[in-house]
Amino acid sequence: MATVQSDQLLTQFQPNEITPELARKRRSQFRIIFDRFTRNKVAVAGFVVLAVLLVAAVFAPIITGQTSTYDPPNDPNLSIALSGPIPGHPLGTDDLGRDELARMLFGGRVSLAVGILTALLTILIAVTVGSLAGYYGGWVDMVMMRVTDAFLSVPLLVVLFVLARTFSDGSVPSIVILIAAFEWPSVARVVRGEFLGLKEREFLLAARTLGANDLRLMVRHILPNAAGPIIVAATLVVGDAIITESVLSFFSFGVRPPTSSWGSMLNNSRDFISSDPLLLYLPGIAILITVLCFNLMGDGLRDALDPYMTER
Amino acid sequence: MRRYLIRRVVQAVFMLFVMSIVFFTLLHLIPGGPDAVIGANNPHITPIQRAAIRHRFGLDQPVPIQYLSWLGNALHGDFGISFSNSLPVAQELAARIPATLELFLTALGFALIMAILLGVTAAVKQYSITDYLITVLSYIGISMPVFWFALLLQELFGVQLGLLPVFGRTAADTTSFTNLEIFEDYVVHLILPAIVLSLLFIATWSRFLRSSMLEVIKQDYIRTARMKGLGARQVFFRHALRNALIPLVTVVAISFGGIAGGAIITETIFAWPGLGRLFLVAVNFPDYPTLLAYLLFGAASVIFFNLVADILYGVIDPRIRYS
Amino acid sequence: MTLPAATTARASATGAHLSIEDLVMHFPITQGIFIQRQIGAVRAVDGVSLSVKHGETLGLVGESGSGKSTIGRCLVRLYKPTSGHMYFGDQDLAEAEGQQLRMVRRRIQMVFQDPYASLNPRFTVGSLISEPMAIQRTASRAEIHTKTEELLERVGLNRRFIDRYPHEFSGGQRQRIAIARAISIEPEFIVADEPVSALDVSIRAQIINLMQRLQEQMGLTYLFISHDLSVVRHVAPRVAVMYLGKIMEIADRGDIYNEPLHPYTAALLSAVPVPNPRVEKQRKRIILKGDLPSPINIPSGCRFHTRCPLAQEICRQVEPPLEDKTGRSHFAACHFSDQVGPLTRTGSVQGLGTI
Amino acid sequence: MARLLEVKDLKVQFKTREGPVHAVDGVTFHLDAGETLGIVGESGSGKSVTSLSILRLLPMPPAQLVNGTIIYQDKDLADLPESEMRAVRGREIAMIFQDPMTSLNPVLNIESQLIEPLQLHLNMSKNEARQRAIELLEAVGIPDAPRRLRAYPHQFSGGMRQRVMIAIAIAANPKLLIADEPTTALDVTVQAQILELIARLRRDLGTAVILITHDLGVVAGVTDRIIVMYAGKIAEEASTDELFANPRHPYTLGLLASIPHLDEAVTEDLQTIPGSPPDQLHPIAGCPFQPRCPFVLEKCKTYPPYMAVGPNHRAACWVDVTDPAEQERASKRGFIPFRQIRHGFAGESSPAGMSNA
Repeated sequence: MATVQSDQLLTQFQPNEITPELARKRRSQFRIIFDRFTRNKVAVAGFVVLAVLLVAAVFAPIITGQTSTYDPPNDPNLSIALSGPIPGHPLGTDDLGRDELARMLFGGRVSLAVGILTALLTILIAVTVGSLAGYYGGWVDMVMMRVTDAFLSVPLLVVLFVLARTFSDGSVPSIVILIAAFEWPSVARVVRGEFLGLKEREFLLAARTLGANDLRLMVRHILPNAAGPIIVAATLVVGDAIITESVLSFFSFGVRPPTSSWGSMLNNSRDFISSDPLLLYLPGIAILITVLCFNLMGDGLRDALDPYMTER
Repeated sequence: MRRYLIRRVVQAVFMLFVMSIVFFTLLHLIPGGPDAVIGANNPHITPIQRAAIRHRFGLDQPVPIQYLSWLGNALHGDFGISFSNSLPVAQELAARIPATLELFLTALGFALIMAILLGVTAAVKQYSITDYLITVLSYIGISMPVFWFALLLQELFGVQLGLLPVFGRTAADTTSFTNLEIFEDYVVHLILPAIVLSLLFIATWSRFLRSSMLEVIKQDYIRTARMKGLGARQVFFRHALRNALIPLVTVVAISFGGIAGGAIITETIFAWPGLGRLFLVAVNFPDYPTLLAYLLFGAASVIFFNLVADILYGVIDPRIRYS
Repeated sequence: MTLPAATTARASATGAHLSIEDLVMHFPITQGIFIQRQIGAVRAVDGVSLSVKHGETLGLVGESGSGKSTIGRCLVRLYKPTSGHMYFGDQDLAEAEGQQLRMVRRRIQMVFQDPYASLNPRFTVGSLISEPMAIQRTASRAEIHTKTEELLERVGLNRRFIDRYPHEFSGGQRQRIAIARAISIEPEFIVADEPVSALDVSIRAQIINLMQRLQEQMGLTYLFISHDLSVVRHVAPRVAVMYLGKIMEIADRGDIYNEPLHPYTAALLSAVPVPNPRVEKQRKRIILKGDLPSPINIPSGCRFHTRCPLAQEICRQVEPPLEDKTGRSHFAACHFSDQVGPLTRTGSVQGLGTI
Repeated sequence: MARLLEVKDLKVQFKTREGPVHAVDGVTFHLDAGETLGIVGESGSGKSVTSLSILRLLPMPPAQLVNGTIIYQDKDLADLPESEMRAVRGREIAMIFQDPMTSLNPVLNIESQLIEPLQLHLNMSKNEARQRAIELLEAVGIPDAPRRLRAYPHQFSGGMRQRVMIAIAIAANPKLLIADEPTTALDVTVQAQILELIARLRRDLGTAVILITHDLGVVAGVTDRIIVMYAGKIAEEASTDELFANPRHPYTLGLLASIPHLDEAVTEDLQTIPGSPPDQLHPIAGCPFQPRCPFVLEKCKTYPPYMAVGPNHRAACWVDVTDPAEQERASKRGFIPFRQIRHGFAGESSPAGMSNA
């Protein structure tokens, strides 16, 4: 008697129970993240500025009519050196009379390339090391973390200078490899921490009791939940790498002429601070804005990618 | 706690030992290593002279033997002779340490005071204009290339306004100065480099403290403190700040470890006669014995201050102290 | 380590579906500079034997730190036991590896405590429920969708919810999703680890009823782990009480609740508040002194003696065996089980200071 | 008895991005000196928010006291200046919280946390306070008090920490002790110890107590009067005996029927309350319980007034649930007439220690 009634109750009430979230239109995972990201106006602004900078950097050869990958037009004209803004050269010219706008665009191309490529390489190494160490624990973790510790014990700038002086040929890939070699350990620690935490979560235990193998657990279950911190770390690495590259270039250990980055342009313009301060301001502001935007975007992503969706 | 301490110290020493092998091997095996440098600036060098120099620096031995003899000497405080000026490396480094320490300690002390002030203010006045202003400034501080900031300050305060000296640790000639004037001279020379060096620390630490403070304020024990009837000041400084400072202390300690790399940029731009400049000269030469010593000094300071951070954490946090 | 004759509990287990024998789960505590060596162990499960009959529910009761959840996790092999056997049919779960283990997991499933934590927030409801079928390949791709919709309705959810994410559901609905996932590959045995503890009071009955209905329909066997004695009494005809990694008492529901033969069971029962002021005002409580000892450092003799109101010298020295005290499969591990009845009637309130 | 506390039409909201969450929505109740009041409700019913707003301990923002008065003796706590409020906290009204693991400051030892209210409110010297602190620890049943005074919270078990918390709360002899789910995080045997302690302190000190819990069993033994909250509102209020003997709100009825009772015979099935507790971001117009209620009527779309349904018994429901005709109507929606637990209970099946011997 009682059983019948409550069974009846189950079918009568439950299927129609709609929580407010269920009442809404269905949104995809991407849409939810997008909506949350766009709520952070500052982060969106950062993203927009970065998009503009990226487009400008990508189309730099078309804008300036140059075909080389990284090298700016090299058309010295000493008669208009250090001119300041003049017709045809909206940002003026450098000490050799080359168009500053073109040099800024190509410099940005190099700086952004170094930043983004370094971040990609860093993430690749860090996710591999961090996920294996965090997931398997034990001696795998022990060995990998000791290696990470060793890298973290290195005085960063000192080693970079020494290695840049000896190993690097001043090309973009060599700089990328060099910086990534010392950026990955801290990110690997973040990834490891995420994996360590997530592998004890109940949903992972649940998946394990279903018979899911290690690969499935790591790739399908943990990684998507750890994506937030990893992506955020990546955006921070971009900023870090851009600054590090500029430091290397400023001390002449970075990219070598004719390739130039914002950092090496600053090195170049030091001596003209009084005669044409624009040459010093422009690359510095460009670095500042780019790194700032990456940091702002990273903060926005941090909130948007929170997997537990504590607030809608 | 004692067992833990011993374990950490043993680990640290071992790590330093590994670092020394890595660095030594790296510097001796690279193309353009010590061997190639000899006589690089002297095209007229004879093979006999060359062999003599190699012998003098021990470069005619196999690398492992070289390492062992270097290690033996290093343990006695002898890091070899500089390639550039033939002076003992240890002596060169020691001579430069006071200048770097002076700059570093001033900058870190200043940064700590500023970071606590700014971080706490921002947290107390969360979402106020002051908070936004501090947040914006710390973002800019984090995103700014330090050397560029240094150049701007030099230009503004040194060249345009002529307020502060932009090069060196003291005036060129201080013989006629009174004691007070000497002190003043030190101070004005310190201001710009210290501000530049502290910028990044202030920005990161204040942001760190702000978020750790906001995290602490949400905790149940803060509600307990308010429940007792304590005033806002006591709740904040007695109950919240103590908890928020614990993680900052370790962050600060770790920052000390970055002394070797951190000083390079500032010292170079402000012509500060410290370790960083010595290093830059050595890299450009390249002066391998000095580089090796400097790399190890850098690694040692990172490792040492990480150790200090761990120990401090245990000392400050009773949860760790008693377990 | 020697274990008392707890194995006698097995004697009654004729037609047992699951039979655990001398299960031990110790988590090592290690220390060392370069090489980790073991300096001790958390003795979470310290020699447990029990059995569950086909189609029945065994309730496993205990406070936090008693090891009840560890047993559950050993059964689904989230942990590999330190020693002992877990016979499931003719298969020893403690030994199963690789392909064997995968096959076993098709037959034993688990429902976790917290439906907010046990569902991957990045998965849709459909992919959550169908994951076991995909992994175990019990259904073709085409069948999976239809089966998932059927499962949703079977646990009382609308089939239209298949593409939604867990965060859109209430706690009770999420636990239904978790149950749908557990039954999707038609297991024989379900380990339910505190399945209603994290739910709102008004929701619990829904989930309990659902689980009981599914048991009838599918012939499921449950190990129902809970700290809530009222709930366990409702769902489980046979109940085991754990304390510090060991079973203190195991008996049929009527026996264990009406005539507990272990002072710990009696104390637990007397501590449960009852929603009836008349009963509450007349009740005699057995207030235990002190706290649960650490599972790293388990007391000698009877592990309950440090808190037991009946403890004598012998309890400090001799560990009492888990033995049938009445001839009706009422097992208790106590030297003085005959004194538990009087204790229950008088209660005991430990002396406390006054203001 | 003297009126100690009178809460009138209290409304508390939390500002969120998507609009206000109506956490407490027009709550009115009172408390006499020395009385013990139970507030029962599920998560989100507003019981904890109510208690925290009495001492104004909610974080504001996002919380906001929208309306209502909280008269304590002759002061309205709702708009008392913060400085005067501090003199109430700890001195007049004290509170203990759910999670003893997080409610004590981890970096301060027990002594410094325990002597704070003594120095602050009773102007004791450090030495006097220390002496008193030892007495307090002994009073709450912490052995070896002088030594334990120096210890830090993490060196105590959960039950011991809750004892310390209670010692802190009663340090300045408050007239009202609010206990917000004080045993929810504890094991059942420790829960019994703590409830015993609260009951004893109340007897010895004559303190009024508000006991907040989701567990009907916890309030049954120790309270004089009970308020049942649902969706930020009071559903029913009655003396403890009356509430359990004669529940008049369908929610109370459902709650009592849906939990297994240790003192009753085991039944086949539990009666369920369908659906889930509501989301206070999107409150339902009218009675919040209507989507789950078997007695629901058309007029439930307007919120029912509190109706006196007996001496000291109020319920917010349009329906007389004791009316057999209404029960008959409700049974079509799955309602099972409430089990007659009040008229004695089957002695045979009632567990040990629970029969009226």
